[in-house]
Amino acid sequence: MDFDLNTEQSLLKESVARLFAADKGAAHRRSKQVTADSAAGLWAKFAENGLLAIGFDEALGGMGPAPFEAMVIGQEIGRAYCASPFLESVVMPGEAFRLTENTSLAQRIAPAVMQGDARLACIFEGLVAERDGEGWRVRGEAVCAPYGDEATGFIAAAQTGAGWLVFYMTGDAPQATRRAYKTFDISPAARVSIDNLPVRKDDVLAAGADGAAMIEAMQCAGVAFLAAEAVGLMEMMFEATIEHLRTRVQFGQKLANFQALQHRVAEMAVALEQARSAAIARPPILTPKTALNVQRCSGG
Amino acid sequence: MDFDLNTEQSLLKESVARLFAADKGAAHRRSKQVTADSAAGLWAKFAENGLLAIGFDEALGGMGPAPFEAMVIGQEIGRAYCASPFLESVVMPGEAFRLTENTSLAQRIAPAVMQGDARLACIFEGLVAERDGEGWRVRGEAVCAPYGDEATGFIAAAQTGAGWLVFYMTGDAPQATRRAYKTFDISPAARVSIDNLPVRKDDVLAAGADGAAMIEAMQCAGVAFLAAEAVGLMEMMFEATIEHLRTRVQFGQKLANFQALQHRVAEMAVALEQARSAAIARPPILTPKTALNVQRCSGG
Amino acid sequence: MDLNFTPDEAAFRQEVRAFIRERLPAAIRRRMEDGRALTREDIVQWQRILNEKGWAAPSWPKQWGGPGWSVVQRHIFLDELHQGAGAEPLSFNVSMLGPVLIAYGSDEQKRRFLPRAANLDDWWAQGFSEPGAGSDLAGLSTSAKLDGGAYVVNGQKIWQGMAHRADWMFTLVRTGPKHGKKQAGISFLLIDLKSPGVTVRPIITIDGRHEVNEVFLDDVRVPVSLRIGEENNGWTIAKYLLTNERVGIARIGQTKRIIARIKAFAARHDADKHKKLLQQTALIEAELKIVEITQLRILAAMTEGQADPRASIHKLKAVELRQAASELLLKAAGPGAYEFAYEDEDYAPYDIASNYLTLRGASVFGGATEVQKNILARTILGS
Amino acid sequence: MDLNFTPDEAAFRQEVRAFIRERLPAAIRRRMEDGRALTREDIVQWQRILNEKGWAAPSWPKQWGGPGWSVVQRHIFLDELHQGAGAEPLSFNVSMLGPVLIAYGSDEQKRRFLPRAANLDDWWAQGFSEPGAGSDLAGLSTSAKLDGGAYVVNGQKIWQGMAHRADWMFTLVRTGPKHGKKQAGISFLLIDLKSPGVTVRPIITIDGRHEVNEVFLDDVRVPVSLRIGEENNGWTIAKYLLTNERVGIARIGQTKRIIARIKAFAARHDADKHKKLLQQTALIEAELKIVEITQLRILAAMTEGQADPRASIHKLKAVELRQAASELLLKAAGPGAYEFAYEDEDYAPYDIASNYLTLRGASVFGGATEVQKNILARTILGS
Repeated sequence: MDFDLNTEQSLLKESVARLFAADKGAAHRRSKQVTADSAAGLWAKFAENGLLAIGFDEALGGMGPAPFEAMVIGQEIGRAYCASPFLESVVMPGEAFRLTENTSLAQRIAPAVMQGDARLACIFEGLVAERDGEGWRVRGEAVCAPYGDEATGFIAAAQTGAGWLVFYMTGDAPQATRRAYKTFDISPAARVSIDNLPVRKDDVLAAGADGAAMIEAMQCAGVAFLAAEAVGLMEMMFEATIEHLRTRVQFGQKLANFQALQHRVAEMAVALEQARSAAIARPPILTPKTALNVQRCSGG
Repeated sequence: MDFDLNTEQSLLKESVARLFAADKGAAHRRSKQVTADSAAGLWAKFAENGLLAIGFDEALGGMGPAPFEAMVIGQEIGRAYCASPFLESVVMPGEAFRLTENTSLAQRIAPAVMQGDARLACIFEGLVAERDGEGWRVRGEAVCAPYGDEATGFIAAAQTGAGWLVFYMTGDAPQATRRAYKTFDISPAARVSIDNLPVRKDDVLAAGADGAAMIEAMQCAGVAFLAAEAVGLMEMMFEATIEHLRTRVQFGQKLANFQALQHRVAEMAVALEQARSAAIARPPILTPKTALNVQRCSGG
Repeated sequence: MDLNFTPDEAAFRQEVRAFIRERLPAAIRRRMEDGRALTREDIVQWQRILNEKGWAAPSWPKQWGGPGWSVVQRHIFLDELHQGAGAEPLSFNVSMLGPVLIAYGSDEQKRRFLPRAANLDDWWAQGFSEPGAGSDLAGLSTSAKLDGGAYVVNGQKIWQGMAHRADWMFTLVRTGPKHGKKQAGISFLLIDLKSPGVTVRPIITIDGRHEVNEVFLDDVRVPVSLRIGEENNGWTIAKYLLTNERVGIARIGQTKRIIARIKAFAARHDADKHKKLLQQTALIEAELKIVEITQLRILAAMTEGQADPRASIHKLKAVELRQAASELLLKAAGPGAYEFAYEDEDYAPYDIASNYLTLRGASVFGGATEVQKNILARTILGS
Repeated sequence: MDLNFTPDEAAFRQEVRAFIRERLPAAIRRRMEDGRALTREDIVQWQRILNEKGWAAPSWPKQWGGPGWSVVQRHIFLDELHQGAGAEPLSFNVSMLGPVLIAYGSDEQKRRFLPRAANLDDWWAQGFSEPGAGSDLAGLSTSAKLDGGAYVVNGQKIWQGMAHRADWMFTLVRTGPKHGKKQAGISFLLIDLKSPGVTVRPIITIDGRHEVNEVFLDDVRVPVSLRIGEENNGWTIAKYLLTNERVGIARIGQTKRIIARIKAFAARHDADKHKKLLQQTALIEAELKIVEITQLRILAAMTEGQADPRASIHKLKAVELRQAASELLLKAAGPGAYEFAYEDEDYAPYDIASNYLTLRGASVFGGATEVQKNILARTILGS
C-alpha cells in the first residue's frame, strides 16, 4: 500500500499542470478569454500529450485502465476550474469501450476520440428503446447532456423492457435535435431530443443486464473522476481563501488574525483532507453494487 | 396582540421564582439534597400557592384554561432544573378532565390533585383494551411513565379496535406492577405492566375518536409546556455559560475574549430567542391536526 | 400576553387582502409567483398604486405620509402582501432612507424627500461599502471636504444595489480624521447621482445578474443642505439605518414564495422523495413561522431612532432560512435548475440556480454574519 | 500509488483474525459487542494474551518488545480487532507512555518500564490537566523542586482517566518559571501513585460513571531518575504524546461497534424509520471509512518522535463521527435508552444514554476542538 504518486504519475501531474499554466488561466471557466477556439486548442494539446488515451483499452491503442492517472488529471482540471469534457469524452467512454463485446464499434470510434478529432458526450436519462428486428428504435428527451453541445457522437443509454440499451449515436443523426445551453456552473450542455432513431446492431455497445452493468461501470468511473476534480477545486479555493485572509485588512488587522476565520480555515482543512482520502478510497464506498463494479473500481 | 406578561402573570412568575429561590437550589435535579421528602415539600408549597389548580376547569375548582400561566410555571421549573411532575399531574390531566364528559370522575379525582394530596402520571404507549360488557379489559406494558414511580393514579391511554380508550387507574390497582428507575436526565419514571385490568365505565374518560382527540389535546398542551420548560433551561444554561466565559481565564485571557467563543454565544442567543418565540407560538405550529386541537391550542 | 387579533385587526386584514386582490397588476403577480425579478417599471407601478392608498411606507407616521400603523398592522400588511404575491415597497426608499429622514432629517429635508421617496419619484441607492471598508464599514475613506456651501466628495463606493436604476444615493463620507476613533469622523450625505463627477459601473455577480455596481465619485459637489444630522455624526445614523436594513433582509415573504415553489416541484417526484422534500420544507416553515414572531417581538420593543442589537439575531436566523430554502428549491427542481439562462428573463425555471447563487450573498450584505455575531456577543458579554 | 494489500499482508490478516477468534475470551467478546465497559480484569487479561504473542504494543519497534509492524500491518491488526470485538491494548500504556519512552527515555527507563507497560504489570494514568490549566495546558502550576536526588512535587491534577485503577502516572510539572515563555519551564515526570502524599479522589461525571479523578500531590518525592528527557524540556515530549493521543482518540473501532448496534435497533422499527436510520448510518459509515484512510495517510507520513498537526485534523473528524454515531444510537434505541442504570453493569441496553453522555466529552479531552482548530490554523496561516 502506497499513498504517494509514482514517478510516472508525478510526471503526468506536472505535464498537465504545465498545460494549464501555459494557458495563463484562459481555461478558467469564468474567464472571458474562453472561446470555442481556445477550448479546442487546449483539447488538441491534451491529445498531443497522449492524455486522451488514458483509460482506453490497450487493444484500441489506449493506455489501459489507469484510475490514478485519471485521478491526477481530474485534480488538475479542478485546480484550473476548467470546463473540460474529459469525463464525458474520455473517462466514461473508455469504460464503455473496454467492456463492450462489440469490438468493431470500439475500433471504429475510439481512435479518433483519442486523437482529439472526435468528441463524445454521454446520455443517461430520458430515453426509451424498443426492439426493431435485429436493432432498436429509440426516442425521448435528455434534459442535460453535459458537453453535448459540440459532441461529434454520443454514448447513450435507453431503458428497455428488460434492462438497458447502451448505444453509439453520431452527432449529426437527423432524428436528434439539440439545444445548447450553459449550466449554472458555466459549463456547456445540451438538451437532446430523439425522435424514433433507428439503432443498428453495429451501434449497440451492450443491452439488458450487460447494459445496466456498463452504465454502472461508467458512472462509477465518473464519480471517481468527479471526486478527484472536486479535490482540485477545493485545493484551489483553499489556497485562494488563505491568500485573501493573509492580505485583506479590516478593523486594522489581517483577516487571518480573527479566530472565527482561523477556525473556518481549520474546518476547510479537515474537509479537504477528508476529500483527498475519499478520492483515493473511491468507488468501493460509493457504489459497491455489482461484482463487476467492485472489481473494476477497487484499484484495478 | 401583546408579548408582555400582564400583571397577574408577572406576579405568578415572581412567586414561582421565589419558591425555587427559597429552596436554595435543592430542587435542582442533580443536587444531592433532592430527596423524596424535599420533593414532597416543594410540591406541597406549589399546592399552597394554588399552582396545582392551573388548567383545571373552573367547575372543578380550578383556575380554568391558562396556557400562559402554565408557560410561566414551565419556564421557572426549567430555570431551576427541577425534576417536577407538574406536566404529568397538572397540565395533561387538566386537559383530560376538561374535555371528558364523565364529569363525576373528574370531580372524584381532580380536587385531591389540586390540593397536592394525590399525584397523577400519564401513560400513552404499550397498552391495548378490549370491550368487556359496559367496561373494558386492559393489558400491556409501558416502558416509560415519567414520574410514574410515586403516582397515586394514572391517566392512561390504550389502543382499541376503533380509536383509543382513555381511562383512570388507581396507583394501587393489583393488576398493575411498576418498576421505578431514573431516566438519563435524572428524573424518576416507572415501567408499568398491566395484566388484565378491568376498567369500569365510571373510570372511562373518553373512548373511540374522542379518546384520540383527548390524547392529542393532552399532548398538545404537553408539548407547549415542554417548550416553556426548555426556554427556562436554556436561559439558565445561557447565563451559566456567560458567567463562565467572563470568569474563566486561559492563555492569560478571559474566555470571553476569544472570538470563537463569542460567536458561539451569539449562536446561543439566536437559538434562545427562537425558542422564546416558539414557546409563544406553540402548538398551532407543532400539531395542527384536528380542529379541536387547533382551536384548543391557538391561545384559548 | 395575548396573541389574538382584535376584531379591528381582523377587519384590517380583510381590507388589505381585498385591495391587493383588486389592485395588484396581473403581470406583477405572475412574476412574483414565479420567483422572477421585477422590472423597474413593475416596482414603480406597484409602489405608486400603494402610495395612492397611503400604504407605500408602512412604518412611517401619518405626519410624513405613512399610514401610522401599529406593529401588528404592519405585520398583517406584510403577511397579506406575501400571501397575495404583492411586492414589498422598495426598501431603499421606505425602510432605509425614510426612517432616517424621519428620525434625523430637518423638516425641509423631510418635506423635500419623503413624499418623492414614498411615490418612487426618486429611486434611492445605498452608498456605504468601499473596496477597503466592507465589514469594517467605519474604516471608509471617501472624503468630503467643505468648500463654500458644498462638500467636495472624492472616493469609490462598491456593491451599490440597483445604483444603475437609482436617482439618488445616501452615503457615508469622511469629514473628520480616520485616526483616533474612526467612527467619529463620518457624515451622512445625500448625493444626486446625476451630479457631475459620478460614474456608475456595473458588477456582474456569480448569479449572472447586474444588481450591484461600483460608484466612483470625482470632485462631486454636494450642497451642505444635503447632509443629514450634524457633521461627523453620521455613524449614529448609519447604525440606526443598518438596524432597519437587517430587519428588512429577513424577507420572510421571499422565503415563503420559495417554499411554495419547493412544494410545487416536490409533487413531481416519486412518493419517497416527495415525502422527504415535504419533511425538509416543514422544518424550514416551522422555523420561519417562529422568525415571524421574533420579528414582531423585536418590532414591538424597538424604540424609534435607536439601533437594536436584536436586529442581528433576526438577520442571522432569517438569512439562514432564506439560504436553506433556496438550496432545497435547487434540489427539488433537479434538472429544472440545470439551465442557467439569466439572459432570458421570461423563462422562470431558469432563475432557480441564479436565485440560489444570489442568496449566498445574503449572509454578507447588510453586515456579514461574522459581524452580526461580533455585535451580539459584545452586547451580551459586555466586552 | 497502490491501494492493494500484498499477499503477505493478506496472510497476516488471516493470522490476526484466527488468533482473535481463538484466544479472545468469550466474556470479553460479549461485553465488547454489547457496548459495555470492560472490567479492569478483562483489560489486563486480554492485554496479557496479546503480549504473550508479542502484539500488545503494535506501534513499538521489535527492540523494545513491539512487533515491529509496518503502518499497514498496524492498520490490519486494528481493523481485525474491531471486527473481532477485541479491545485495543490500553492506550495510556501503549500509545501514550510507550512511544514517549522509546523516543525520549534513557535505556534504563526503557528497560524498567516498557516490558511492564506492555504486559500491563503497571497501569498508567495521565497527569496533565489542572484546575487552572485545561486548554491552556502550558499554564500548569504543579511545582517540582529539586531536593537532593529527588523532586518534591506539590499541586493538583484533574480529569485523570482511570487513575483509581492505575499504579503510575506520567505527569507534567513546573520546574522553571511560569513567566516568560511558560512552555520552557515544564518537565515530564513519572510518579508512583503509591508514593506518600498522593491522594486520588473520584469525579462522577454526567454519564453517571467514575472514570476520571482528581489527583492531589502533597510533598510527593520523585527521584530525578524518573524524569524523562532533560529538565524543562517536557513540553516537546508532551506535544509528541498529545499527537499520539489525538490519533488514538479516533477510536474507529468503537464507532464501528456503535454503528452495528444502530443497525440492530433500526431493524426493530417500522419500514420507514428503519430506512431513514440506515440512510443516516450509511453517511456516518462512509465518512468513517474515509477517516480510516486519513489515519493511514497520517501514520504513513508521520516521523517518529515528532508532533504532527494533521493529528488535529484526524481528531476533529473522528470525534465528530463518534458523537454523531452515539447520538444516532440514542435515537435508534428509543425507549431502550430511557433507563439510566449505570450501577447495573450487566444490563447492556442501559449503557446507551450513558455512552452518549460520555462521548460529549470526546470533543474536549485530548485537546478541545477549539484548541485543535487553533493549532491547525496556526500551521496553515503561519500566524
